[in-house]
Amino acid sequence: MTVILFILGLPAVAAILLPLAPSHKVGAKTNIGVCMATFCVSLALFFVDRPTDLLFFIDDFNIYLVVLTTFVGLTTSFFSAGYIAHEIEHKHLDVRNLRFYHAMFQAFMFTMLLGLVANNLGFLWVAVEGATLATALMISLSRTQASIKAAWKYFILCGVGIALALFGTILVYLAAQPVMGAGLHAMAWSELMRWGPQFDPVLLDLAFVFLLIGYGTKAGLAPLHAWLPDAHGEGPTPVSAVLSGLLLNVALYALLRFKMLLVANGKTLAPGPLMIGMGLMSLVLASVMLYRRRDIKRMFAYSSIEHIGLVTFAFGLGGAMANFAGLLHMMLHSLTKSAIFFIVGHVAHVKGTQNLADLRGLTVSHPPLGWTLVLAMVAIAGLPPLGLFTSEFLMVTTTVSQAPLLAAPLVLGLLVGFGALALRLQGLAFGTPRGLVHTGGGGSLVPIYAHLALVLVAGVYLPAPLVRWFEAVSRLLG
Amino acid sequence: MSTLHYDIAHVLDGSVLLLGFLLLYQRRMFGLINIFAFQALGLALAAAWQAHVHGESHLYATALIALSVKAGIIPYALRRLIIHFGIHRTIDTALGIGPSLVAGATLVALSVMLVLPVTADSAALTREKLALALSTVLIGLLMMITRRNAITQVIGFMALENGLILAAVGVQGMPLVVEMGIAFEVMVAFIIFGIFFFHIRDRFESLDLQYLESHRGERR
Amino acid sequence: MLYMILGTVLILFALGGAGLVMGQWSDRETVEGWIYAGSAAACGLNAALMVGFLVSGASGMEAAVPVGLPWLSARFRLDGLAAIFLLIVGTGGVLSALYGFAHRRHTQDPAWVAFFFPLFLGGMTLVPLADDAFSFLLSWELMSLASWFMVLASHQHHETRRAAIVYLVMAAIGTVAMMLAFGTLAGAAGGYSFEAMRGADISPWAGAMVVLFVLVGAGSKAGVVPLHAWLPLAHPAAPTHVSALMSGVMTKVALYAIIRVLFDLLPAVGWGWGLAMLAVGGLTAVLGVLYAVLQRDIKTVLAYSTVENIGVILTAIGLAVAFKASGYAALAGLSLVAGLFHAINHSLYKSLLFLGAGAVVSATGYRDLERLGGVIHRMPVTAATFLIGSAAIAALPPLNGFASEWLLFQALLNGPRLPEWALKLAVPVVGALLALATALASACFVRVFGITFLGRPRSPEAMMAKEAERGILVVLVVLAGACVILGVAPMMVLSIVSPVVETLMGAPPLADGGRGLLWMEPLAERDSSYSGLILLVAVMGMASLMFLVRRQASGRLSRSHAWDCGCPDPNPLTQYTASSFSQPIRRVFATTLFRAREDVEMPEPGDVSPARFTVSLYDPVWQWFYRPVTRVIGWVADKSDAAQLMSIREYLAIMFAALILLLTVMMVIR
Amino acid sequence: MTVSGLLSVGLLAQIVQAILVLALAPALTGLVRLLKARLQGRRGASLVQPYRDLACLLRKDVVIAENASWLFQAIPYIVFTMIWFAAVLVPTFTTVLLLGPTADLIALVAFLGSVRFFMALAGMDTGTSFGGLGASREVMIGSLAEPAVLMVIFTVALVAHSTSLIDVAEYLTGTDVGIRVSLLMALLAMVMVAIAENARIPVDNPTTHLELTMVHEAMILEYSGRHLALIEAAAMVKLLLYISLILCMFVPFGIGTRADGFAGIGLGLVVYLGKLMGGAVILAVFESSIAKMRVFRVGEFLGGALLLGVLAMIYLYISWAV
Repeated sequence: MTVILFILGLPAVAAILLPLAPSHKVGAKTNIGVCMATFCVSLALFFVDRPTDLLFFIDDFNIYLVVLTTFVGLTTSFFSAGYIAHEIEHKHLDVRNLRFYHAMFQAFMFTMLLGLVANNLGFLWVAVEGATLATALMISLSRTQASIKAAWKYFILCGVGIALALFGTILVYLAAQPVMGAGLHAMAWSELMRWGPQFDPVLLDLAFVFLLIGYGTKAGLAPLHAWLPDAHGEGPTPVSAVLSGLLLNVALYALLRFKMLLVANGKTLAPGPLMIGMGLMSLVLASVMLYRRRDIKRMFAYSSIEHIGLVTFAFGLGGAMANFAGLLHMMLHSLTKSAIFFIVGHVAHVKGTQNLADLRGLTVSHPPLGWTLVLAMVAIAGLPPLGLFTSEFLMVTTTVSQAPLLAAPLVLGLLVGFGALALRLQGLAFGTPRGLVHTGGGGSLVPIYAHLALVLVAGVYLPAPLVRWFEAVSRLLG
Repeated sequence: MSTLHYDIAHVLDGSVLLLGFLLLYQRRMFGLINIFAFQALGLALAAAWQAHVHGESHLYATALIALSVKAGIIPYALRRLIIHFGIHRTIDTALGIGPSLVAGATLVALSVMLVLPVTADSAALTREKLALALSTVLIGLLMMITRRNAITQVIGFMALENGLILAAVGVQGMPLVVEMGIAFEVMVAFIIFGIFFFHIRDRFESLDLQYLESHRGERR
Repeated sequence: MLYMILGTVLILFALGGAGLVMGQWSDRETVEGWIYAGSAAACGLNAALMVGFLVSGASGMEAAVPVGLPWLSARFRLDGLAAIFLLIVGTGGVLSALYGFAHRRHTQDPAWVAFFFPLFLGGMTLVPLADDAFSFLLSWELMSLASWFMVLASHQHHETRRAAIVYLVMAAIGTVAMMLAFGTLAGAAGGYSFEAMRGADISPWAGAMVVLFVLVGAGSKAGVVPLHAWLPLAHPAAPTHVSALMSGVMTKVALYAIIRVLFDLLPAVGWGWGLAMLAVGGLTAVLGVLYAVLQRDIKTVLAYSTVENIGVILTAIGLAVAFKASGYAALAGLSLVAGLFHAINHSLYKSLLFLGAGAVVSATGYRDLERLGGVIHRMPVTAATFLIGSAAIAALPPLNGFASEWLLFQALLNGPRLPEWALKLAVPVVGALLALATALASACFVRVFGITFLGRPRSPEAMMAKEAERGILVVLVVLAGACVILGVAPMMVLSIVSPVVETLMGAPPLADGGRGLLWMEPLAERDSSYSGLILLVAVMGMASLMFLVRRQASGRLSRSHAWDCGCPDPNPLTQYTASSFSQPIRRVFATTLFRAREDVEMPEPGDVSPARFTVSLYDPVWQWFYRPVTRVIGWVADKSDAAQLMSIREYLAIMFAALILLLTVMMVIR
Repeated sequence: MTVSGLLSVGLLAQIVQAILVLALAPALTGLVRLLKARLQGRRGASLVQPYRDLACLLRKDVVIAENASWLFQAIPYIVFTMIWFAAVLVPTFTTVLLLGPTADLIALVAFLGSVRFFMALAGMDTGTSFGGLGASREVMIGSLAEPAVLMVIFTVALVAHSTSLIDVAEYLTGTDVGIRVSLLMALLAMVMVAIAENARIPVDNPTTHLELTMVHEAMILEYSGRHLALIEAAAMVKLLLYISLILCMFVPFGIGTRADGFAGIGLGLVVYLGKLMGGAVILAVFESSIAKMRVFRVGEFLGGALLLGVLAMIYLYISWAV
């Protein structure tokens, strides 16, 4: 339990103290330090007994997500330090607005981790809501009209979504209370799963619809995704990285917890078709939307929608293979996509633009950066030997054997999206360089390599403990 | 639970829904704010009654918050906003009053149909109460999308929230009701601050207009 | 042995990686030298091992490497079929690598080509070895990916990028189709190992889907019409030695996938698929060569000719399917032997032709036939080897191209035994198509060789061309020699191919007439036979007789202006051009099929500006197949773009609508 | 006959045939010319004239174009050898031929294809416009003629159950074949191809040098002396070869088979000479009574032949389950 307290406490305390930092440099360093500490503490989870009480718990599902979250948080804090310094240097950001940036970053980390380790429906909800507040502030950091507009849109849409999720949460409690009696334990995952089979299936169904719409909005599932491209496109790049890399995951995590409950109950309507429907819709829509993008960050935002759709589809399909694929894809997507946003940040700095039309021939003008981008885009396009290939392979093969008709839209979406990405990849990385070339800027590519190395390793080799966790969770996900 | 207790609770809940309908019916801004205040009052009473009957003292806090914040501070703040910014005092509808009411009634019917299969005894909340809360939530959402003004949308959002709280207090012994209520109020406060800071006069999207033109080339 | 091959693959991958690292410090020539030499050594070792394996007739060997999918691990298996294709990969690999080695000083390609080259080879080596769907597709896609990077070598050109994107997307489509095929085979339980698939109980409907998916997936990689569109774009765009590998080897690896699934993994394939493959194969052969004969770019001609040969091989495979489905195991084996033999042959002469063309291109700087000519004087060895390659691909005896086509025709002539009327009738038509394709291929390579090497130079660069580096010449001579040897002694190959096919089909495909390696005599009950060696000896003998006569004749020889009906023109532009050469064929075949149009722009009398002659072709495959798809996607993308420009209220309305919809659905279901 | 006896007879017959085709070919050409001249009301040159022409050409010096390559000089030998070899393979008066199993009908067609391949290259080597013109037309003709001839061969081979020339000839002399519609179609197709392949009217005119219409002559325009002699001789052998091929496939009657013994083989020789003369007469009459067609009509002409070939093969299935 101490471990959890540290994991949650470190960012919480930092969030309170960071506004007091004398300068943004000190703030950035503290930020890195805290993230590092959190990451190290989270690693301890592998070695200690898994703590469980009515408020917090660690199980097969959230253990790796916690570590993943702290890891991405750490790399992002590294990246963000260089990024913010560059932005200030080039007067894109106002130092006054930055006072709360690092604090908000830590607050965001806190809410993410809280959502993951919470053994309580209410905490989970509060965490996701808190994340909305924290990220909304970070998105509007540059105080341009566009960024404020994006933050506003994000805030309103997610606010409504979160409200619906709350209703769903109340309905779940409503179903649990007659069976389990009143009290905190009737909101604890670990308890709910045990009593699940006795709940009123109608209430659970009703709840799941609200939760799907609510957390689905947060996860960026079509047609509830409208906030996502704007928020990714207009916010500072580190924020885009954590939005895609962490927030979407946590929202999906929440949804999956509820799905487990429905599966445990066994008498509800199957939640699968709903998730399949929304997943496919996200996949196809986002794939199509990829084609006409002119802003690199918005393009990758749509790619995030595509991948979240894919993951949702896999979980909706169910079965050991598909669930395994979904879990793997979820993890690898967050690593890859955050790496991509780091690269995009560097690219935007050296080229001074995010406009796709002005970004050409990066492998020629900036070889290391350009080739890193190629590698990352190859990864996100699902090509081997990088890990996303494994998960997409499992998804496609399982779909065609379990539900051949669904394979058609799945494959269509994948290929259409692939086409768009490939087109952009060639445009970005190859050809004759175009536009301004700023020298310097950027900063270290190490965080990116760390992410991509993990994705690469996962493509050829998955460690046994991870597989065990995945398989355990797969069983619960039905 | 005696019938009297139940009837009173039912009447209070029903009044929240009824006031929700009245929100849809309103054409004038100040009238809307007043009705919302009344709805919040109804919610506060319902929470208090629940607290009284079941002896769940934390629900008094919920009632107090509803009373002070939603029936008091927020209506006041909204009135000041309207006066301060000279916001239009008539409501701009995307869907006419009549059709909105019909849609609202349909939503109520849908809610009733949805909760019918719930086994009556198994739920901690009666089916009627659940239907009321569900209807209130849906009507709040309906309000948000059929009214164009920023203020009306905030009110719609809060009406939605009233439905949520109504459900939450109705369930026996739901933990964290207060905490979640507070978390919600923070969000509402943010929205109102947002309107205030960003000078959103009439509509949520009034920020858009110049911005869309220069939107990173995404618009052609 | 299997581990040794896996080791060489590892070495190949390591070479790529090491090259990447070394490239930072060492000079390019050295690094590339090591990479190419290493690749050549690895591939050479593989090829030698495979020859040993095939000749010794060793049984299959398996290995599982604990990578890849955790519960499956990467499985590899070496059997005869894999060995045949590994032999193709190894041979093609070692020669292309040697070309790359010899050419490294003059290369203008970006450095990354050398880094992806061994990866490409490694991927191609792994595909035939893979014994489970995952490692198969991983290697498969690795092969596509690495070659895609190399296609992008001259990425500054817009056409190259277009070629590369078409290639990558088609490769993705192919991979996904293969995934679907393997997914269907594996079943819901995830039996991804080939062993599990062999034993799987699969419904006829699912089996049919598998065949369809494999034909689409591997067919697109092999370049089967109408999925060939990427091939003539991508193969020429890559550097020469990569083009040779892509055309000569990678397409064969794709065919391996078809053979593996159709004859090994699937228990039975209906005769209807045989019919379909016969039809598609025949069409591919004819269309491919017709395209080829109309092209101006020498490498594009070669790429289209690959399409033709793939069509021929696919026909053989289709025939094998038809025979097998009708219970004629031996005839099915004969067809498959013919197909495999042709695949081996094509890999040899297509590599030879691509490398020869590459030598010409790097000596002159032109890929356009209209700028070449007369190169035979400056590059005699290249010309001679290219001539042998051309003759081989035109199926002239006694070269290897003829031997395999002869075998295929022998198999085709047994078509009447097939019980189904559709097949009975299809076989002569397909035979006619193949014959037409062969004849057109001959025309095509007369044109390529004639325009490139013969006549007078059409550009100063062609006049000043220098013979290729010695290393390249060695490669060319080796390949040309192989073409001759395999043509003269085809049984050398057939005797190792036929046991492999026998294990697949369960009956010996070749009746051994007791005449040993000298004779090809496919069927015991028919007396058709062919002996390249005796034929060669006889022709040689007669030729030497003729020299006796020649000694009686006047031996004087003098040179003068060409006679040309008395009106010679010193300007080389008055020669027949590549376009005018193909005019009769264009008029006869392409007028309706490709809507070929010739526009002549004549200046007014007195006007001294040149007349212009333009030929426009219209590609029905692009027009009816690809353009509609891209257009639809573009249209949908445009339309759906509006979805991101709505107001917040409208987005909320969508959310609301989604909620109400889901609730209503729930209500209805309950 | 014993195996060794068969071998020695086969060798002997083979040598006889090799010499025979060489000896007869100019005479055949001369005969056709003579007959045509007579039909046109001229006296015409004697039968020996082609021999004289060849001898004359052999004695002359060779002049070649400045930029002609080694290939240009090699091609006459290649072409002549190949044609000669092909002619040696076709059973003319006997089926007891040593080289019989070495190559079958398909190989024969491929040989003729090789000849075309190299002739066309020769046309292109000097870099003149006429050479290219001839080559380009030649490959177009070939691209249709070759599949047509293959179809004919397939038809015959399906009837005879073999692609081996010897088997075909022996099978078709048997009595159980009868007259078949498909064989008639195949014969017609074969004749059409033979006309085109030998540069006869109406496809080409062996005597003209009119630029717009010539095909074969355009390719060999630059040859002189012994080279030209070889090519001319090759053309003559080719005519003989085609007529022999048609005879062997469609009217093999009287050919000496292994069962007939020496007397039969001797008789076969006489019959063969008779048939050859008949072929020459038909050819001369046909050529005299028809006009040359435009070059681009040749496509349709040969396309027709190809179609006939395919129809012959399909008709075979319908009339008789093979």
